[in-house]
Amino acid sequence: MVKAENVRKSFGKLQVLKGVSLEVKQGEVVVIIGPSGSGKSTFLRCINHLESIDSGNVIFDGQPVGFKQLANGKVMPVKGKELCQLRSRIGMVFQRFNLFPHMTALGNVMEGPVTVLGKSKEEARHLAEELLAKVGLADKAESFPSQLSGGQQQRVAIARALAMKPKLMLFDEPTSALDPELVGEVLSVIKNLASEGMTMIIVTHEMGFAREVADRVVFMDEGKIIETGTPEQIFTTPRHPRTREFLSSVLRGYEKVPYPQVG
Amino acid sequence: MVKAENVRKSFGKLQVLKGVSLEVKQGEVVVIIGPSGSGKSTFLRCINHLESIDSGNVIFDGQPVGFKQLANGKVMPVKGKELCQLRSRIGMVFQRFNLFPHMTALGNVMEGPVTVLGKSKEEARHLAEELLAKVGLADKAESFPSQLSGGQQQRVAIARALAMKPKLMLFDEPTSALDPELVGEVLSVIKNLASEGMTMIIVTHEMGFAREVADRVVFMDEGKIIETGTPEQIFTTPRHPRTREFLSSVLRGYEKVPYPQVG
Amino acid sequence: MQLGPLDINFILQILPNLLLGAVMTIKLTFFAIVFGTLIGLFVALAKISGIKILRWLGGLYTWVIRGVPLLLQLMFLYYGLAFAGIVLEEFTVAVIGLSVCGGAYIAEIIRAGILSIDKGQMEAALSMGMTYSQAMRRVILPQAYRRLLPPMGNEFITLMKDSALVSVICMTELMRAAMLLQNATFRPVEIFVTAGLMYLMMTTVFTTIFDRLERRLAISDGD
Amino acid sequence: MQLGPLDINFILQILPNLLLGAVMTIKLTFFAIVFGTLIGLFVALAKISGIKILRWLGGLYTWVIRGVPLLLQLMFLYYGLAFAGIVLEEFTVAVIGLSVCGGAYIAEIIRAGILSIDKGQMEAALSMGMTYSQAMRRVILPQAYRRLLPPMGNEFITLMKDSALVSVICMTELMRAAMLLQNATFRPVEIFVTAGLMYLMMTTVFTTIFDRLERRLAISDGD
Amino acid sequence: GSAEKEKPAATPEPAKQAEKNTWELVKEKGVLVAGLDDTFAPMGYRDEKTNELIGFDIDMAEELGKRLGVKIQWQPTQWDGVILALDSKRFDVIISGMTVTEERKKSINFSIPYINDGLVMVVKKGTTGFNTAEDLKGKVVGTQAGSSGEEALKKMQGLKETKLYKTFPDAFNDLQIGRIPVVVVDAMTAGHYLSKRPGVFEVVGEQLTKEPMAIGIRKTDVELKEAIDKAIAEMQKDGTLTRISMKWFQKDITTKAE
Ligand SMILES: Nc1ncnc2c1ncn2[C@@H]1O[C@H](COP(=O)(O)OP(=O)(O)OP(=O)(O)O)[C@@H](O)[C@H]1O
Ligand SMILES: Nc1ncnc2c1ncn2[C@@H]1O[C@H](COP(=O)(O)OP(=O)(O)OP(=O)(O)O)[C@@H](O)[C@H]1O
Ligand SMILES: [Mg+2]
Ligand SMILES: [Mg+2]
Repeated sequence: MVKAENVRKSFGKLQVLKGVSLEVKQGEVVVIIGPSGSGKSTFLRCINHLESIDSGNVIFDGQPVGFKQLANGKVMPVKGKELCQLRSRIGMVFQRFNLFPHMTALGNVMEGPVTVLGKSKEEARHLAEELLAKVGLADKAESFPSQLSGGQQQRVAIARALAMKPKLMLFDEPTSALDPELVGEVLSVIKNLASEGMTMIIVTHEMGFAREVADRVVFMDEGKIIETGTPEQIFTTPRHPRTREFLSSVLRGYEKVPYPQVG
Repeated sequence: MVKAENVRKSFGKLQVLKGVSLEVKQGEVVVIIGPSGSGKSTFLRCINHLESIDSGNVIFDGQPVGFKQLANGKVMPVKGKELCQLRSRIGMVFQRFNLFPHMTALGNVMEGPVTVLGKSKEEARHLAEELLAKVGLADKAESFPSQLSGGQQQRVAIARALAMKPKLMLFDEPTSALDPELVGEVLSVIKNLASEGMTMIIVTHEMGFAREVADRVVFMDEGKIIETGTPEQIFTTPRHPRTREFLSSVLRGYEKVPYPQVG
Repeated sequence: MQLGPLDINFILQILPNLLLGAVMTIKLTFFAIVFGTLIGLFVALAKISGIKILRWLGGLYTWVIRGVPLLLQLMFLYYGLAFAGIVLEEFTVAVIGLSVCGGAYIAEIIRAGILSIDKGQMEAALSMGMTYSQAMRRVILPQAYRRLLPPMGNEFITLMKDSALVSVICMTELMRAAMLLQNATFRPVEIFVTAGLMYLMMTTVFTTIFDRLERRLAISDGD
Repeated sequence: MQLGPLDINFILQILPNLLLGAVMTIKLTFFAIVFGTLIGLFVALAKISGIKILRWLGGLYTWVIRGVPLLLQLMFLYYGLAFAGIVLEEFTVAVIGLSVCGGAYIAEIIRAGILSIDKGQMEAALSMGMTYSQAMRRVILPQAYRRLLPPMGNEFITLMKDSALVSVICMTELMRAAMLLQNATFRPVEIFVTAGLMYLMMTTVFTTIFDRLERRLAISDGD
Repeated sequence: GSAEKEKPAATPEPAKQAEKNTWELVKEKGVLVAGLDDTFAPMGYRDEKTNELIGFDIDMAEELGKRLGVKIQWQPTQWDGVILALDSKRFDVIISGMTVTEERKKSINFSIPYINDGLVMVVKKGTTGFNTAEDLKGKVVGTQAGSSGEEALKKMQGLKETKLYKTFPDAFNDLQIGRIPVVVVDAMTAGHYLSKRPGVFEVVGEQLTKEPMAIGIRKTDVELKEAIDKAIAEMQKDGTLTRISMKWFQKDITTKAE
């Protein structure tokens, strides 16, 4: 489904991604964990080319994303239309929701199908209502984002991404801007998606959730993938000392305040 | 020390204080509790005339504050100079600290003595350093508020109020804008003040703290004082049903997350 | 009829002429607003675009226009261009001058408005597959719009008042109508007081409309 | 010597006259800034004061001044007042006109700056026993100051450019110096280009100074 | 005044001499565009009620147009920049009570004069001490920027200051206010404003100059000048000019045929 090969990315002098390679299969749920500043968000943003990459390849659904590396090692940009077309098949959910504040919940969800896919308003409305119902917000269709709680906003954001019928969903810490009591409702929506077979890459600090939903857990640190494995393996018998160190520091917090039960 | 007699105050049509009377003796610590919107803050602000009162009397140290009621029931304003002089002897600490962001911690504490009391910079600096040390911030004298944590800012605010050598201190929810782990350091400073015999009126939602520090607890609701008593009496055997209701709703939260141990 | 130092009959006599001038003032202001806003929008987009030369050109434009008095710009357009063989009509010069000048200020207003929109909005729009221009039209500009209203209202009033300057290129708007009348009648007091009141009325009507618009938008937006 | 359409020798010939005009422009701008800021400060304080009549007067002032073109105001001050028996010198009229006009805009800027300061700051200052004016001087204005810098910088540049309008009352500043030269020599191109560049230089120097000031303040403030 | 040496004005090369000359073009269109200062009463100004252009020049040009077989189209212009505007072809001729001066002759051509006028001194009624040009010395003297008055004053020595106004009414206003003691203006303009505020001003002393007024024409438009000269000469002979003069000035101040 998506394949990153030796992706490198610098901001000025700071190299944030130092050659990241990752392949995600159809239907697979990959959770990326790692300390702050390790490049998790940047990597996610490279996958749908919100950031351009300096070298390497990102292949989505057989097509290069944003830039393709030529035989001579040079990279060439992929053109605008093509890029938009690609992006429309990758859903992304941001930490800070980024709902469009001047549209209702329904308007937010309809926006992509109408503007990008050129669907009729009628059709888009049907789809949007369906999706809002699916994330449990059928009754909030006419509310503006400012009238919704954080958890509700994030669920609208998920519905908005799903409205494009994406083949891959990217989640960047979808619950870290939420009050603790609102985390559960969002995680439960994501868990349902996983159970329906959606391919997903999720960056999260919710270790309990990672354990429960991930097919594979990837630990990143300082711009590199340090270790990959099943949740059991990573959480119970991490091989790399840095992974152990990270997990022990995170889980200490985790044991004290368990993540809210979902589903 | 301070005596409020039948204080009434309206904002437009909304009567916020419906005849509040309270006397606080020298060295006494009075804690005011009550639901949101019950007029606690407004009452506190009436005491140093940040709000004018519609009728009634506030007497501080034998002098009327802001307005005095004449024999015929009319109220007359107390003049500017006199008012400032009065206010300078009442320290107030706000929920949102309200430090002066363009001055260092030291500058904040020196400001009152220099500008209001006309002390020399030299003298004010000595006093300020002493007070910062007392609230545990001797090393932060040269920091600007934006460089301090919330708890540190609140302690500077307390030092700033103390620098005026007030006879009465008013605290309006001094910890409610703080992250939970920072609450303790501020409460411990207030407890020390209490043990030194400072007269104080404290509005707070920290019931554990109220219990520990108060000589007398006042329960306000809908602009009236409903019940007054020792902490033991109020917290264990509240007489009024509204007090019971309020405490039971608050203490449910309180028992789950105990207020941080201080001292 | 006399009102203080003002002869009301005389005022009634000159009113038609002044009104004619006021109509021209409104016409000029209208065109200046329309074209100025268009120019401003494009220049603002140029200044935040990824293309260096566009950014540079936009910067040059706003720098020069905002650094030189409008009076001088009008002179340049009227005489300078004519010498270069481009002879423009007064009305054209007036509209171009006011629009180009207004455009520079409006560009800065729009740019600030766009930049004030959270970066995440653009990212969310792009990640849905929108093109840059779709994202601008559907997501960024509608949000910027409301924040733009107050400074735009001010700028429009400035344009209305600046239109008085085109009297130097012999456009007979309100200001020049007043001057012509004073030439013919030699009675400055009534003329200038009336003209001043007319300006005040026009700018006040404008302000009121903008205030209303702002309030209406505030309500329709759900917060 | 020829540079495109520009005759450099001729430019050198007219430069002294233009420079004289520019000096007058700077002088006018300087006075307008000083008095305009003073007026603006007092009017702003009046408009936020508790005294109704002061608020009303302040409102009237900003409404009228911002609603009427400066050109008209200058005419009024120069001829209108004189007919009422108050005969003022050109320079005085120019300075008063520019200050009074600038003052109205500066008042709005200062008022917005003061209102943008958290209400808690005033309360904290008052609760310490400061008087209202002490609180303003020690707490509110120093904080408003930094936020005022960018709009004030813009306003000052506007004043510099508006000083071109005093040419209607026969003050020979840069704009009128250019017009007079043009009248004497009939060579607009060199004259207006040179004058334009001089304005651009002056406004740019101004902008630069303000940018520096802003950055210096940002550093010295600990955040 | 400025001291720099006057150079001949930078008259732009006409697009191509081989093309039709201005007179041919004017005939072809049937329209002669005339620039005027529409604040210059009583030569050409706007009626305060109808806003129509009226004045001596308007009537005279109407007759001129008839004789040339063209319509006159008026183009108001700022007097400060009138020669500039003519040179930049904003209009074909200047018909605006333009005084023939040596300075102007350097830049443009003039038709044969149609009015004899001259500069006079105007003061507030009752002011004494202005009899000859000598009396202007040491005084602040007002006139309109770009007027023949300015040119004449430039040549005089010893003035305290020449104050240049955008329009003559401004200068007269200042005279009444008392900011300046004297305004130098041509006799017939003076006549107009004196009649508008009777009893406030008076013309004093000797006429300073004899100044013929003529139509301003670009130096290159020789054919146009010929045609206009011929028409003016006709109007001199058949009394048309005299008639118009009587209407506007109640006396005949027109030039006579040679
Ligand atoms: N646009 C940018 N310009 C400059 N530096 C950036 C930019 N975006 C990210 N960085 C830097 O790149 C590094 C990696 O950032 P990234 O956001 O990918 O980390 P992360 O793993 O997502 O961290 P977190 O868990 O805090 O979100 C950080 O040091 C960050 O400061
Ligand atoms: N300046 C004001 N103008 C209008 N209404 C006000 C004002 N200040 C307070 N109120 C209203 O007065 C009532 C009491 O407010 P107050 O702040 O005293 O309550 P409180 O007991 O301190 O509540 P909380 O625990 O939320 O701080 C509230 O309904 C509030 O909305
Ligand atoms: Mg991140
Ligand atoms: Mg409160």
